[in-house]
Amino acid sequence: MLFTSHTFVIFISLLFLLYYTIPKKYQWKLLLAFSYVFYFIAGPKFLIYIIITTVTTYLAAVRIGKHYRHLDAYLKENKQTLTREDKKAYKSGVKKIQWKWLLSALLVNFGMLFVIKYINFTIANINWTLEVFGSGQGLSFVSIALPLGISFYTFQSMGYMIDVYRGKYPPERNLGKLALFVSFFPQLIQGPISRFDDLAKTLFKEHQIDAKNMSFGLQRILWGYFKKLVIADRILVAVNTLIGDTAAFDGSYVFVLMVFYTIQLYADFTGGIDITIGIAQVLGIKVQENFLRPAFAKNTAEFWRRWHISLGTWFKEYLFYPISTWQPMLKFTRYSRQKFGDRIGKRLPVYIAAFAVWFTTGAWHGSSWNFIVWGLLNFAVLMISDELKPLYAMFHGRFNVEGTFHHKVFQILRTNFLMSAIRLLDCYRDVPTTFRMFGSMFARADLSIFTNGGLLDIGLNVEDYWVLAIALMVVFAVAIAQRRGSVREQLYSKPAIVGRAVFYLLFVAIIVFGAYGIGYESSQFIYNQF
Amino acid sequence: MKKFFSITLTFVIAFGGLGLGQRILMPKYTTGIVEGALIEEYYHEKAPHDVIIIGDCEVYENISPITLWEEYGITSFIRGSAQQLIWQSYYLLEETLKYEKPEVVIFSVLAMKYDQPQNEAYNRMTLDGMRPSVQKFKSIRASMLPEEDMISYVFPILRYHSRWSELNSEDFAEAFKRQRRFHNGYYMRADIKPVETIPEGRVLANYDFGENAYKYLDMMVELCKENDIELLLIKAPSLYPFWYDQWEDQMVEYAKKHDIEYINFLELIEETGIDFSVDTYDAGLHLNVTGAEKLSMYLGSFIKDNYRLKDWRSDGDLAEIWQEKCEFYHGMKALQYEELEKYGYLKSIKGE
Amino acid sequence: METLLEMLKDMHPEVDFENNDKLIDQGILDSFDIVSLIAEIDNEYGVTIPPESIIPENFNSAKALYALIEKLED
Amino acid sequence: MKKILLCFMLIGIMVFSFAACSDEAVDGNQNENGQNGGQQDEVEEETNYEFEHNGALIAVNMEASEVLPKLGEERSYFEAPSCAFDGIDKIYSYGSFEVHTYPSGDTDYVSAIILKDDSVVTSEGVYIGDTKDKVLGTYGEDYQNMDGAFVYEQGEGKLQFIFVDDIVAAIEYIATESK
Repeated sequence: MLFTSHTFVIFISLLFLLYYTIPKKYQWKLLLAFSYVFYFIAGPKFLIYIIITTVTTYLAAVRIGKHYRHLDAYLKENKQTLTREDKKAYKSGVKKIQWKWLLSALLVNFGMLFVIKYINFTIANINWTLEVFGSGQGLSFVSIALPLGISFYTFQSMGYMIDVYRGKYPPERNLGKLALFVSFFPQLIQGPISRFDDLAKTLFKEHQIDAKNMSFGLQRILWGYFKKLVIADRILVAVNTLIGDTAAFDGSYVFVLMVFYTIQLYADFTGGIDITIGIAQVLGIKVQENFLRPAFAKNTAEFWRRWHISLGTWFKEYLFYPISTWQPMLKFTRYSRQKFGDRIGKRLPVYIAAFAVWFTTGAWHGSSWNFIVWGLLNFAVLMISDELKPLYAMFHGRFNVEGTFHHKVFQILRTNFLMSAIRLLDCYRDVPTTFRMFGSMFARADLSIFTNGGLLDIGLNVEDYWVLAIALMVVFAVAIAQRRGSVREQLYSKPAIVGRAVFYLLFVAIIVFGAYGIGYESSQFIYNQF
Repeated sequence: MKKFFSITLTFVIAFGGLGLGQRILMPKYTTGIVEGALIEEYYHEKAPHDVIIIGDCEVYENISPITLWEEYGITSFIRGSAQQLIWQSYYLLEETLKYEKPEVVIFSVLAMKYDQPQNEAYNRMTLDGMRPSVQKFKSIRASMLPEEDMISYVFPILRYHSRWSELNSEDFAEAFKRQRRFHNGYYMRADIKPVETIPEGRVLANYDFGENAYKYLDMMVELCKENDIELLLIKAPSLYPFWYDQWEDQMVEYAKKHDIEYINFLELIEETGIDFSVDTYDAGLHLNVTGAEKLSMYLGSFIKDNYRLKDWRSDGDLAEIWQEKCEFYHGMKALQYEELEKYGYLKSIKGE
Repeated sequence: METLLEMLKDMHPEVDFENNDKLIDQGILDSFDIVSLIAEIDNEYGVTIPPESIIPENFNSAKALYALIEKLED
Repeated sequence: MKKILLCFMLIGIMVFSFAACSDEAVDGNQNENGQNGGQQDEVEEETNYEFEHNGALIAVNMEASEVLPKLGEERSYFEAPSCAFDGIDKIYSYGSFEVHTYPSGDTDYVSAIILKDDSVVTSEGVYIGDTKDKVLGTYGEDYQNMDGAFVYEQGEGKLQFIFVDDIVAAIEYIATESK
């Protein structure tokens, strides 16, 4: 059930109504029920997967928690008699058992994710290698549909597992509450991947109706729909046309596609997250931000601290750090420091860990080579910019332009260009084509398409461009205003009429200018006699 | 108290604004495809009618209520619309019975050939004109195609919002007060285009009308029986789409079985005096005004003989109301003939 | 403590590590620096910092970091 | 301890087998990370059934202006505006067969080709009056039965045979997708 479907709007309105009318102690149970109804509508067959993930996570986490409690009780009980070594030995014994539990839960869940998502991808590659080595008979493909949000809730629950294993917080003993954490429906479609301790603060609490919270939440939902319906879904038509016909639309059209796809992805993704966070806010639940004005990132590293933050932090905490502080890895670093000398030796663990992270990030986005190459390109850019640091320092030493307005603008443009260039892999879904098209952007660049109406035959007419231009200006203005703190707070401080007027204008803009429904197709009364 | 007042005020302005926006954005069918404005005109009628005619273009282009009044004093109204499907006709009739109780109901049977919903554009033209009612809701549900959804009928702005870039002066002028274009549901066309050739009908795999179509025809018969209304089935003298003999047999047999009248004007070309070189404006598909008048002459006498309807021309107030309608009718007829001389085509309808 | 300061110095010479206690919050130390720092600490002090203690409180200032190292040593 | 671990493994295996054999149709590479760019699966271009007449090949959805000149002078021509639309269907009949067209934008496209008598034949050699078995022999079993008519779908159109007591009474090429 997509965010933009009527049924979803009815679904959440019903939820809001019930949420604040039923007795407070049933509120989180209502959320759980709604989340599972949402999941059932998406695909009854998929319930089995989310239930397995929830149950295995619950069992393993509670087991680990039990061992921790035994450990603490044991240590407290014979505090004096035990020497430090005994304590350490006992502790590592317990750790080993807990590790087995963690491992089995990880195996089951990541195994399930791997089988469902990547089985065809691996078969395709096996077949490819078989062909290369001449044995014709390839494996047949397995037809599995992807359960809704499996990558999101699997990562979220595994993050919870590892936190419990690390003793960050005790496990949730109520299976229902854990089930809600795993299946909280707004997060199923586009994330964010929340941390248990962060979400649990408000997810299970009882919430009173709070006018300010409600209106802020609704405003945020509207803002999400504005970006999604007015901008993203409108420009998507042009994006699809440009992708659909690579022969006709190469050269400067590839640049147009880069810009359009970046706008579409930004509007669609941040819009979707706004809706998610807005819904949670109306329910009194605090979901962490997933974007921090990513368009203003001045370098790739900073970009990935502003874009899809929850995924970035997940990989950093549960993959990047563990790999780089892993015993064998540290041994390898010591070895490489003697062999390659201090300077290279020091950076090696970082690059190996980063490589692993970016490879999995790419694979996480989708099970095909273009996503993996997308991840590796990001890694390459990060590594190069890290290596060039001394060069930058030398450059800035000579022309002290560091920190000036023009330099910042240059950095922002450069980062955006780089990111959208790499993102082309997402559009063409095929690595050779992407590189060929990217090349053609320079080889066969002809800027006449901007003057001879070339932009009008990719599915958008002049009015569409006007709407997009104005809508993007509004988004830009809001982004600028956000530097001085939350825009909704500023609105809230003004007299009520202003707030309501903005709310109403946004609502009308979505209804009138939104790209939805049959009416949106270009030839409105399609003459179709058969 | 002041807070309550300001909240209700904002709601009034909010919904008022959206309602106004919706009225402006709805298509007005002022030129080009004018048939979309047919249904809505019924609600402005001041007096009841003895004869209600329902169906598709075979009724609203071939029968002239003004002639029925002038020649026989019969009061009639055509609740027709483009490619009106049989369930839409049925629910329109059911809705009409809320406003008045006619003596005779005439239904054009060509619609029997459509057993399933056909086209979103036609649905919109027939259904958007209806006022909100249970019948409208049922008619929408029976007509909806898979890609359509109920909410865009309840709030048409969800369907027509993207018309914002095509608005013209008529959209604003006729947002509330719609200009009258038809004569008790009759769409006058004075132009002439003689018939040359009519292609024979293609061989069909199955000539039987669908169950869904028969179901609603039975319901129509039942509804008329309950309200002791005389039902008259007709097939207009349109030469295309082709009216197969197998279809004809089914209708004749159906009429006999349910003891209702059935006239096939295709077999009464001489009796009605219709001459296909002058009486049609699109080479045989629809009659023009002269053709419609001839057909109405015959139809009027048939109704007079079979259904003993009162001749209302002597009734003072009715005569006054219909007097104004006749003037409007003859005025438009003269205007159309004038346009034909001056431009060779109906400028007011084409709208270029 | 001196070796730790040296390590930090040659990573970011321009930063005054003695009394700056917002190394993470101000984004001076990013994840790359943290990881290479851990590798060096393991090399110099033979102490491996587990992932769960890679939190802002421990890395915001050189003092806090040194305290962590001592805690892990005993 | 071992027992619990064992049951975990069991769940895992059960899941893998369940996942592997579930017959849900794979709906393309659907990535759900929000980077849901345009989704287009390559539909390979199936060719339409073609009808051949004095050297000219006609198929559904071809542009009328290309096809009609090659067929020579049509015997009769009929315009059929629909109930309300200004778009007009056109029917060109050439005696033994008819070509129907429909407008999309301001160009006309072939919407149907109707064979009228046994003097014309499909490019696969079937004509009106042939037996049902001849049709099955030529076009095979992969057809849909629509009220007794055999419908062979291919490309943007379908080839339809209507039978009267097992003898071909009508042959029609009809476009299923509109331009």
